[in-house]
Amino acid sequence: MNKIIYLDNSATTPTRKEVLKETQKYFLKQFGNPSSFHSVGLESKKAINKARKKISKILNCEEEEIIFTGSGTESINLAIKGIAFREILKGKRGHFITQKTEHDAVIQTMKWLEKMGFRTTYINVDKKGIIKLNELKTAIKKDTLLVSIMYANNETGVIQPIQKISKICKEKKVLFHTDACQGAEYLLLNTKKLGIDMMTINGSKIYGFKGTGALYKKKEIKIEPLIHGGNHEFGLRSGTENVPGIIALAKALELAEKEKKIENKRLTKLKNYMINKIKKEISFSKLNGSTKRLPNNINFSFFGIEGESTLLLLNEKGIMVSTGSACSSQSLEPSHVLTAMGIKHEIAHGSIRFSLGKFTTKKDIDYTIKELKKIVKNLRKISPIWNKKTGLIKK
Amino acid sequence: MNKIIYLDNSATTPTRKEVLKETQKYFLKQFGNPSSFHSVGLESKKAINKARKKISKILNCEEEEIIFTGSGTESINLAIKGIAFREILKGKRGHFITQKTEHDAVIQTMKWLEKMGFRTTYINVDKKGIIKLNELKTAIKKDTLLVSIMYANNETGVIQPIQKISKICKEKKVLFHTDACQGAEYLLLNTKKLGIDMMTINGSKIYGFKGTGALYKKKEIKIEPLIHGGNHEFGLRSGTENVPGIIALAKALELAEKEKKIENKRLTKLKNYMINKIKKEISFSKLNGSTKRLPNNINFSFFGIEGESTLLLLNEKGIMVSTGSACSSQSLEPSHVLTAMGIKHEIAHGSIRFSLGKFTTKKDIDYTIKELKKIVKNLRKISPIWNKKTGLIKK
Amino acid sequence: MKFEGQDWFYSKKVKEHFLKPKNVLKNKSEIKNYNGYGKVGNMKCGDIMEMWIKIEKGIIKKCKWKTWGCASAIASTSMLSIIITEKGGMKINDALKITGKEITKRLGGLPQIKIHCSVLGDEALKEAIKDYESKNNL
Amino acid sequence: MKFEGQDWFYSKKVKEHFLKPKNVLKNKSEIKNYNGYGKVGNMKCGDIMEMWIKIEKGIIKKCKWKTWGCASAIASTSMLSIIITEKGGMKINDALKITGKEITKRLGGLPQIKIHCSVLGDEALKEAIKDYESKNNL
Ligand SMILES: Cc1ncc(COP(=O)(O)O)c(C=O)c1O
Ligand SMILES: Cc1ncc(COP(=O)(O)O)c(C=O)c1O
Repeated sequence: MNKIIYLDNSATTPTRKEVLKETQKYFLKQFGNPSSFHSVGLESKKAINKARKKISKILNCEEEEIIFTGSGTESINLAIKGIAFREILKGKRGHFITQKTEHDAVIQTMKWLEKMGFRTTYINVDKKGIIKLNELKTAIKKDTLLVSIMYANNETGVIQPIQKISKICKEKKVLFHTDACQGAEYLLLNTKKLGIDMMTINGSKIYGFKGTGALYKKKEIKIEPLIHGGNHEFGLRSGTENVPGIIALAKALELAEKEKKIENKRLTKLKNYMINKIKKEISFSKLNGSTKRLPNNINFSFFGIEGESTLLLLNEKGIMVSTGSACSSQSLEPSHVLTAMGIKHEIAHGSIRFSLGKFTTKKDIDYTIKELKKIVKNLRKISPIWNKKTGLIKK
Repeated sequence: MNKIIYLDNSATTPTRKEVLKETQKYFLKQFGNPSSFHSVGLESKKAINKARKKISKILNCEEEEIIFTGSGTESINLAIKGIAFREILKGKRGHFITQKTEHDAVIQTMKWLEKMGFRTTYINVDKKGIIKLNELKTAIKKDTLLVSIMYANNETGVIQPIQKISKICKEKKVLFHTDACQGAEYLLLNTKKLGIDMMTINGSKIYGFKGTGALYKKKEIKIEPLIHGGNHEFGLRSGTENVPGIIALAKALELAEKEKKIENKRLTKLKNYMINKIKKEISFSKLNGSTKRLPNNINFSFFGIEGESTLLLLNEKGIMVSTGSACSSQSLEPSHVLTAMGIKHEIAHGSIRFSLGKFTTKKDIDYTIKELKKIVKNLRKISPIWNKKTGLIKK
Repeated sequence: MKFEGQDWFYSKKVKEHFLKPKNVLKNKSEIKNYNGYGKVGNMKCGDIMEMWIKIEKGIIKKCKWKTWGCASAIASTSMLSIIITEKGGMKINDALKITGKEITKRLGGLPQIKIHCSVLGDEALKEAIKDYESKNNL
Repeated sequence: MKFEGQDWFYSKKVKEHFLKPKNVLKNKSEIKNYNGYGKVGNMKCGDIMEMWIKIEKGIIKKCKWKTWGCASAIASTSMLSIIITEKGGMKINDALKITGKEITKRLGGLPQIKIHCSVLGDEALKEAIKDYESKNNL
């Protein structure tokens, strides 16, 4: 049978062998609880301190500004609700701002805060998926507590102008959190240069461990913890530290940082090769989202066909891709990301995300396109909305 | 140098080799996101479903009644705050009950809910550390939302009469959650026989992974999630599932269940041997807590000496123990667990917890007692509160 | 890592019909051989279905279709086209009684979230029958 | 797993003094050789310290102590007993100026949470000096 061609690295990555190897002894031998006072405990403590230091160097921040959590989602919830609960305890509410193509971790948290009495604003994006900065400027009100805008989108890889956003937030004196889960592997993570107040990263997208994440938070920002207990992580996230997971996160981030330049170059080339080849070989195919995108993301709509069918037929050939984000792949609505970009439903439904990774080769791409061509052709044959000349039949 | 004798298994356990082995492929090869629609994703989904099934069989409950989380602390927070937020969204508050020797994960969560406008009651324990059931009965009010009482205590191993408590709660029609983090390895986990509504377990105490936990919750109980996002875990705990961690939890619990009977017997014998030997060989030493305790827990106070010093001198001999719980080992206050049992400060400060484990042998115990004897003797020599005839000088 | 197609979201039967759908309309020119036509679905939900049937003496003798949609939409149309034409064809009255449930059952079940796709098939069929009846003033 | 005592919560100096405390009072019968006595601390915080000093011509010549408490309490008493008796002994006035900070420094630092333990030592010393002065009507 075929080899597996995994083009779903934006959904999750495997753990790198180097990363897994580095953690083994923390499972079996150096397994102490970092809060234990004896040597076995102190070694664990030292190990997570070292990990914290590594990450703080990459993020150009202090060690106490890194809070380890159990996922990207948790970090995002901590950043946003941490501010919200602080206000609730003061008997106050307030206003949050985000934008329409955020991950559900942000959107659903906002929706919940609405039920808790907060106001929210979802800024629009343009056709390319980039936030409308003017709208952002006017949306910021006196009681705006936090702006949360993602670094790079999980479906399209579109990169938001973080530095411009942070400048606006600084001028308006409002806090700015960015969800960098997708960006961490490829983009600048220097928090000072980015000018951000809080940032979420996670391990499952950067060849680390699933179930790991971190929140960078400037130390002068006061937030309430979501998880109370033994006062771990500076009192902001209690629970015995996931020592191997933390070490994996630091190692993965370190490797990513080291290889960033070369990997970005290699993947950008591969990405452009694939985009051009698809455009050339498959008629009525449309790249969704700006070209200001991650080096590993390719999101195409193929007119007249539907994403899930395409995904499953590619799967039959050993090619793993995604429609929209992994999380929403089992829902019926078209991707909220693509519709926010003004893409028509019938085209949004035909979108496929190819997310390349560390192990993707040109050969993989060639094979994928070869199979994709046949699949698109066959699905169009049975499609009632497909028209050879116009792409889609007129309604 | 010496071999390490790890007698701090209540703080955390190593990961068992069998458990770690079972998870390896989920890091490297079968690493898909369980929400992905392709085969690599579906295999992960299948794997966590299998893990859920395993656990639900041990707990004698349905699969949808297991919610995977990132720690024992998180599960506890979810159980308690999940109820609290549900009430808040209805514009209501209410009353929670717990008891005085709970883990900080419960105590600090309760303290926070007080700030959010809830009332709380902390039931007293008797000298042996066992909850006063009469107090519990009268404490339950019309607006009591939840009773949360631990299964077994982390410092003393004292086991609470869960079935009696669940009977009281049933009669009074109030929900009952139990923190079974310490009990899971050794005690009955059949939720139907226990008669409980919610139960917390975690991986770090049962030879699984750190950073893993689960909450059993009867499916008819409505709670709000703490972490919002892609609607994982039946919408109650979002975030990409920690596939290896979940598999580790299931495997660890399965092994514990299988070996429970034999291990309990072996450890009970070892425990009694150690208790008797300490009593015989070290004068003015006092076992803290009821004999209705976990088979692996020995908590002794040695009159006239202080815990941290004892711990560090044992550490010099390669023996890892704890004073009070790992979490509070770096605080100055004497253990809240021992003081709740009416133990005087000077005696509480002299307490040491020896928590045995799967790898503890009789030889380890003999060596420990030999060294302990010398250490106690030396510390008493320099102690201003020690008196050879009376144990402690009269103040 | 070798791929052996181990895992699949749907039943074996769905897979079969999705990978090799039966009774697809191959060519527009065939349409003239059919006397009932229906089209249902919408762009937002991501499935649209067209169906052509040939009715003779109150019995559906042939059925062709085209579907834009997910695997279960494709498979359930394919299955429906078989149900109504197998064993010499189905009487109109019986065909009108076909429900999504029946199609789902013949497919070996569908995930909860996909049940609506099988409903689409029987709606297209009803439309086609209505079309036939109105054309024939029935 | 081999134990090589790799890790230690405190500084090397603290470890040294904790493992081999200096100037501990060995025997109650020695007390008569000292002319100043102080006792501080409380049971709740878990440390109590007794100190005996021998003052000659305004200079502390000898110091003995007993401590119930954590490693840093033991080490800082031990260190204090050395500071005030080294180089022929310390003048009372200088001894009264000793702060926890100085003791901590000589110990190579203490964790934040343990700073209070070193404060205890200088308080015991002050008590002992007070005792000496009141006995001698100074
Ligand atoms: C009784 C008890 N409850 C809760 C916890 C918290 O578990 P975790 O550290 O996995 O969050 C622990 C252990 O620390 C415990 O012993
Ligand atoms: C942009 C973005 N934010 C947040 C998350 C959530 O991360 P996790 O699944 O680790 O909670 C993801 C991935 O699922 C993501 O792609």
